Amino acid sequence: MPHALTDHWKKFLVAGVVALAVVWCFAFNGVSHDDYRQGLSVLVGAMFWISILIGMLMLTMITRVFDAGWAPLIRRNWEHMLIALPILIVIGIAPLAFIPASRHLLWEWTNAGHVLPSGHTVGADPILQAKSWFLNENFFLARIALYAVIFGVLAILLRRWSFAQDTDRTAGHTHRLHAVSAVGIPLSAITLTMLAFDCLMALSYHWFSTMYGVWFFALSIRLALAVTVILTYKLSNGGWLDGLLNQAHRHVLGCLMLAFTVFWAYISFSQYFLIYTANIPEETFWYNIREIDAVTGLKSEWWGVSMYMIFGFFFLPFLSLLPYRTKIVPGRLLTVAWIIVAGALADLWFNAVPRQLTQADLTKFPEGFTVAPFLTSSLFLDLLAIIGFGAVVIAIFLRGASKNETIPVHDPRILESINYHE
Amino acid sequence: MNERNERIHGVACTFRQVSDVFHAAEQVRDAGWKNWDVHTPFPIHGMDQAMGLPRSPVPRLTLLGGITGFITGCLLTWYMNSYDYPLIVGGKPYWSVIFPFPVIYECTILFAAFGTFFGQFIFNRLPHHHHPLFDLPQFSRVSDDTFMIVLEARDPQFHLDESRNFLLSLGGQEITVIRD
Amino acid sequence: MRKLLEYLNRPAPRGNFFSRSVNAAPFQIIVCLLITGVVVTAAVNEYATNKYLNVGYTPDQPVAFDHSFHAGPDSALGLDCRYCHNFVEKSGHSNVPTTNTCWNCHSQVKPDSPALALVKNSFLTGDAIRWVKVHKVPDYVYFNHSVHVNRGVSCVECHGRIDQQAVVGQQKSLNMSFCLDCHRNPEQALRPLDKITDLAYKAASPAAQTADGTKFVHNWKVNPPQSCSGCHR
Amino acid sequence: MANAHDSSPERPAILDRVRPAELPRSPLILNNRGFHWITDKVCAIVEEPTPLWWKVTFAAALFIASFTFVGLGYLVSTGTGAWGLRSPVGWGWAIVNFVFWVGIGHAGTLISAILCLLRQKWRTSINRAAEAMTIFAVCCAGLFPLFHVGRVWFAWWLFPIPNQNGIWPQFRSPLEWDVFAVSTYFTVSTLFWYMGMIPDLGTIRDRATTWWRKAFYSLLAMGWRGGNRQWSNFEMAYLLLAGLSTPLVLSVHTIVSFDFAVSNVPGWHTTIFPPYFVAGAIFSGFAMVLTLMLPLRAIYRLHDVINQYHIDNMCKIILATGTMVGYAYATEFFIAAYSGNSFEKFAFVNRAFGQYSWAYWIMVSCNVITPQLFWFKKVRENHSLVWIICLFVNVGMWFERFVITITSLANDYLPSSWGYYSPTIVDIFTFFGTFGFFSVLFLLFVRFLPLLPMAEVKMVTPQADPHAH
Repeated sequence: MPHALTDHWKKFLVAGVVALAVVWCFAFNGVSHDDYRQGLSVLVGAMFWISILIGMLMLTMITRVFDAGWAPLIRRNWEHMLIALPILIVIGIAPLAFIPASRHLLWEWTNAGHVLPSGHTVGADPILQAKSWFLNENFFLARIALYAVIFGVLAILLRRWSFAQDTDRTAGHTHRLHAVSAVGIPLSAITLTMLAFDCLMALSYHWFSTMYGVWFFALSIRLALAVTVILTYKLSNGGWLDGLLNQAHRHVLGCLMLAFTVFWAYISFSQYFLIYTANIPEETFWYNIREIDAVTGLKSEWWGVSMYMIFGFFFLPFLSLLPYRTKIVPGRLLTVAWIIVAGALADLWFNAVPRQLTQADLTKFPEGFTVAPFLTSSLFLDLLAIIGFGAVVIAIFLRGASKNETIPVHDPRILESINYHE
Repeated sequence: MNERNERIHGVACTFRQVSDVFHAAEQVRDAGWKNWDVHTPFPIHGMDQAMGLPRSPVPRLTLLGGITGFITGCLLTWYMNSYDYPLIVGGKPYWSVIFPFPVIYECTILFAAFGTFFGQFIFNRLPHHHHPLFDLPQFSRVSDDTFMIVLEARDPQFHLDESRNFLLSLGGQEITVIRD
Repeated sequence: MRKLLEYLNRPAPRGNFFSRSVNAAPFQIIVCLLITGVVVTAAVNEYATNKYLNVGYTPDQPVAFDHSFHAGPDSALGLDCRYCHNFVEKSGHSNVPTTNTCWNCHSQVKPDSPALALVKNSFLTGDAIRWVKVHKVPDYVYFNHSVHVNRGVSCVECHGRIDQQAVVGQQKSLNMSFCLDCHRNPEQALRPLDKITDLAYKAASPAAQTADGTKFVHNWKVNPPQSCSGCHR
Repeated sequence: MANAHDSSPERPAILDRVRPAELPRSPLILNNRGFHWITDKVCAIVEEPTPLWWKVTFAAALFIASFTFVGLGYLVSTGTGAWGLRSPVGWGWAIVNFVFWVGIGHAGTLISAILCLLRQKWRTSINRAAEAMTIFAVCCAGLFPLFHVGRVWFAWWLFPIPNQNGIWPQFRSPLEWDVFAVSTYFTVSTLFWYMGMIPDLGTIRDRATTWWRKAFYSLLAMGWRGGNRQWSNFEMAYLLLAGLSTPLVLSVHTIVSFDFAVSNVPGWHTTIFPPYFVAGAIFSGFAMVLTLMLPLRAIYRLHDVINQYHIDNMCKIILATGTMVGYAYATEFFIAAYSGNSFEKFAFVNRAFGQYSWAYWIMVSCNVITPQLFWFKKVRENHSLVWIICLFVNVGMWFERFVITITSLANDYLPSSWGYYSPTIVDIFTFFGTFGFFSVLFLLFVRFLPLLPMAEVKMVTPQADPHAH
C-alpha cells in the first residue's frame, strides 16, 4: 500500500521536464553564440545532483559494509533514489559531451581550434599533447558511457536484492548486498574520481591535483547527508517516516554531517595549503584566477565566493553542529542542512565556473585573458537546472517508493533501526 | 544534627543486577534525594537519566581550552615570526593565518585536551586518595561486579533509620552505615 | 635486596591506604612544582647563558701587555688601535700584531726588561708568542671585522673599553642575540668613521645618536643581514 | 514488538508488518562471560607471578634495545654522517623510520578514538593495548628526528622557549610543524590512555593484597570510586578526548606528509599525500596491533574477549586501508602521467623501473596485493596466516616510506648529482634496536597495567544493559 505522497511523482516529472526544457533552450542559444556559460548551467545542475546521488550510493554501500544498526530506515530512501544516478549521467552529462558544439565549448581541450591566452591554439598546446593519451575525444566519450554503466549496475544490484528481501524475508540478500557493497566501494571510488577529473577538473585542463577525487567524494557525502536530513525531515512530517524517525536518528545524521564537514575542510584546506606552500606556477594559477582580478590586481568576485566557503560552508555549519542540541532539534538540524546545500553549490560554482576567457586586447587585458565573472544572470539558470534535475530525481524517488516498500520491513536490522537510541 | 550523625558519612547497600540498581536509582531520584550516588564497575547506559543528573559540564572547559589554545597559537606564531624576529622565508608573508595553521591547530587541540583532562579531574574532585568508602569491605567488589547505592548524611532527607529502611525497600543488600 | 622485597610485599592494610591528609597533597605538589619551575627558569636564564658564563673571561697572557698603558687617548702612549691591529680595516680577520710590531718601539724602549724577555726571545728566534685568544665566536659564525669597522661600528661595541683594561677580558656576551640586537637596530651603534677607534666617543645625546645613526644607515646603505645565511655560511 | 517513538501519538501502521529476517550479530564476548570473569581474566595478567616467557622476552628485548643506544651513542659522538647521509640524499633511514613508527602509532588512536565515535563496540577488546602501542611507537619515532638534528642537546631550540640566541622557531617549516604535531600527539595520547585506565587501575587497587601493589595502584587510580557522578564526567571527557584525538591523529600524519608534500621535489609534491599518509598509517598500525595481539591472545587465553569477530574486523580494516593506499599509488601515477610534466613522469617511472624498483615492488606487493587475501574468510580465520600477512604489511609500509623518501631525493632534477643511498651499520643498529625498545615498553605495560579495558568490556556485555530481560 504505497504512501499517498508517492502519487505526486508525475507532477514532479512534468515540472522537471519543463524546467529542463527551458534550461536547454538557453543552453543551445548560448552554444550557438559561442557562449559556454549557459551550457555550463546544465553541467552544474547535473553535477549537483550527481554529487548527491554518488554520496548516497557511497553511504548505502558503507552502511551495508558496516552493518550499521541505525541505517535501514534511512537507507531505503537512498535506495529509492539511486537509480537516478545513471539516468542523470545520461540525460545531464551525456548530451553535453556527445553534442560536438557544446562539448567544444565546455571542455576547451576538445576544441583544437580554440585560441588560448598565449595566442596558441589548443591543438598546438604541448601540454595537451602530453595528455592526449587520456584527454582524447573518443576515450572521453567512452568514459562517460562507462560511468553510467558502472553506477547503473551498482544501483540496480543494490536495489534489486534489497527489495527482494521485502517479499521473501531471507537473510541471504543481506550477505549478497554486503558483498556487492564491499566490491562496489573501491569501484565507485575510482569511478567517481574519474568522473570528477573529467567533468570538473578537466574544465581547466592544464591544472591537476591528486586530491581532486577525494575532494569530490567529501563534497558528495556532505551533500548527500544534508539532502538526507532535509528529505527525512519532510518524510517524518506527513510522509512515510512519520512516527518512525526519532532523536537518535537525527543525532547520528548530525554527527555524520559534522564529521564530513570536517573531512571536507581537511581535504580542501590540504589541497589549497600544499599548492600555496609549494608555490609552483603550474598549480597556483588555478587558485590565482579564483582570487585576484588580473586586470586590476584586486580581489575578485571569486575571492568573495571562497570566503563564503570558508565561513559559510565550513565555520558556520561546523560551529553550529558542535553543540549537542543542534543535532537533535529537528528545526536546527534542518537549517544546518540547508546551509550545507547552499555552500556546496558555492563550492561547485567555485570549481566549475571560473575559467580564462581569451582576450586579444592586450591594452585592456595585459595577461591576455579575463576570468569568467561570478555574478551573472546565468546563476538563475544554474538554479533552474538544479530545480529541474532535482524534480526529475524526486519523481524517480517517489515512483520508486510507490512500487516498493517504503521501509525495509524484513531487513535483519530493521528493529534495531526503529528502536535506535543514542 | 546530633554528634552521632556528624561522624556518619552515609548508608550504603549493594545490588547484584544492573536492572535492579537501575530501577532503585530511579526511585531514589523520584524520592527527591540530592546527595547520593550509584557506584558501579562500569558506566551504565541511561544511568544519568535514572539518577536525574544534568549533562556533564566538562565540555565547557574543553571549549575554554580550545579557545585559549587557538589564541595562544596565533599570538605565539605572530609574536615570534612577525613581531620579534621577522624574517622572509619561502616568499611567505611575515604572518598570515595560513602557514602557521598546523601550529595553531595543534595548540588548539592540545589546550582543549588539557581542558578536558583536567576538567574531568576538577569536576570529579580527583585526586582524592582518602575516602570513607574505601573502608567498606564490600566496596572493593564495586569495581568488580557489584553495584552500590550510597545515601549521604549531608542530604537534608537523611535520617539513619529511615534511610536504611528506604534502601531495604529498594531491594538493596548488605545495608551498611559508612562512618567517616 | 630480599629484605626490601619482603618489605614491599608485606600485606597491604585494610581499608583506606592513604591518610586523610593525602587529599590535600595534589594541590601542594602542584604549588611546589610551580614555584620550582619559576625558580629554575629564572636561574637558568641568569646563570646558564653567555652573559654569565663568558663575560669576565680574563685568561693569563704569556706577556703582561697592558692595553690601558699603550692604547687610547687617555693612556700614557695614546696609540691608535690600528697601530697594532693594522689589518682590521682591510681584512675579515683582525690580526694580533706580530712581535715585529712590538719590537718597533721596544728595540729602543726597555729592550732588556725581564717583562719583555719572551718578546725579545720571540723576535730573535722567530717563534710566535702564544697569546691566549679572548674573544671567540664559534666556527660556524662568519664575522668580518673590516665590513663592520668600515661602516661605523666601533671596536668598543664588541670588545668594550679595551683602552681601560690592564688585562684584556671579555666584556660583552657575544652571543647570537647580542649580534642580532645590533643588526636589528644598527642606528644605535653607528658613529662617524673618524671616531671608530675613539672608544670613549659618545654622541651628544641618545636622540642625537639615533638621528646620526639613521643618517649613516641611509647614506652608507647599511643593511645588516638577519637571515641565517648572513652569518652561518 | 517494535515500539518506535515514545512521543509519537499514533503508532505507524507499517510497524505491524515489520518482521526482521534472522541474522544475529556476532557476540562481542563469547561463552556469555560475566563481569567477575572479566575482572579475573584481566587482573590475573598483572597479579600472577612473572611468567618465564616474559622474563626471557624482556631480557631479549633489553638486549635488542641496547643496539639503539649504542647506535645513537656512536652517532652523537661522531656526527650525523654516521647515518649514511650525504648529498643528494640528506634524508635517509632516519626519516623513513620516523614515519614508519609514527604511522604504526596511529592505529591506536584510531581504535580508541575514531571507533569510539563510530560506536564500534568491538574496539573495547583491543583499544587499551593499541593505545599503549601508540605511545611506545611515538617514543621510538621521536628518537629519529631528535637525533637527526645533530647536536641533540640543543633540540630544545625547536620549542618556543626564549633562548640566548634571541631567535625563535620558524613556523613556515614543516619540520617545525612536526615538532608541535608529534609532541601534542604524544601528550594527548598519553592523557587519553591514562584517563581511560583510571577505573581499571581502581579495580586492580581494590584487589591488591601486597603493600607495594596497593601503594602503586592507589596512587595511579587517583582515588577513583566509580560513582555515577564520576562516570558521567568521565564518559563525557572520554568522548571529548576521542573527539579531539580524531582530528589530532589525522593532523599528525597529515603534517608528517607535509614534510614531503610542501616541497617541490617531484614525487613528493602531490596533493593527495595527507589522506594517503593517514590511510597508510592506519593500515600499518592495524597490522602491528594484530602482530602484537594474536600472540598475547594465545598466551593469556583471551579467546573469548578477542574472538574471530574482532580479528575479522581488523583484517577488513587492513583490507580497506590497503586498498585506499593502492588507490593513492594509482592516483599518483595517473596524475604524474596526466600532468604532462616530464619531471613528475620521470619520478614515478623511475620508482617503478629505476634503480630502486626492487623496493617499489616490495612495497606494492606487500601493501596492495597481500592484503587482498583478506577478501577470503578462510584466510581471516587462519590466524597464523593473518599474522604472517600482517608482518608483510609492516615490511611493506616501511618500504613505502623508503621509496618515497629515497627515490625522489636520489634522482632529482640534475642527473649529474644523482646518487645511490645505502644505510650504514649505525643506521641498521639504531633501527633494529627500536624494536627492542618498543618491546621493552610494551612488555612492561603488559606486566604492570591492565591489558584490556575491563570497565569498557563489561559495558558491552549483554548483562550490562539495564533493560535486558
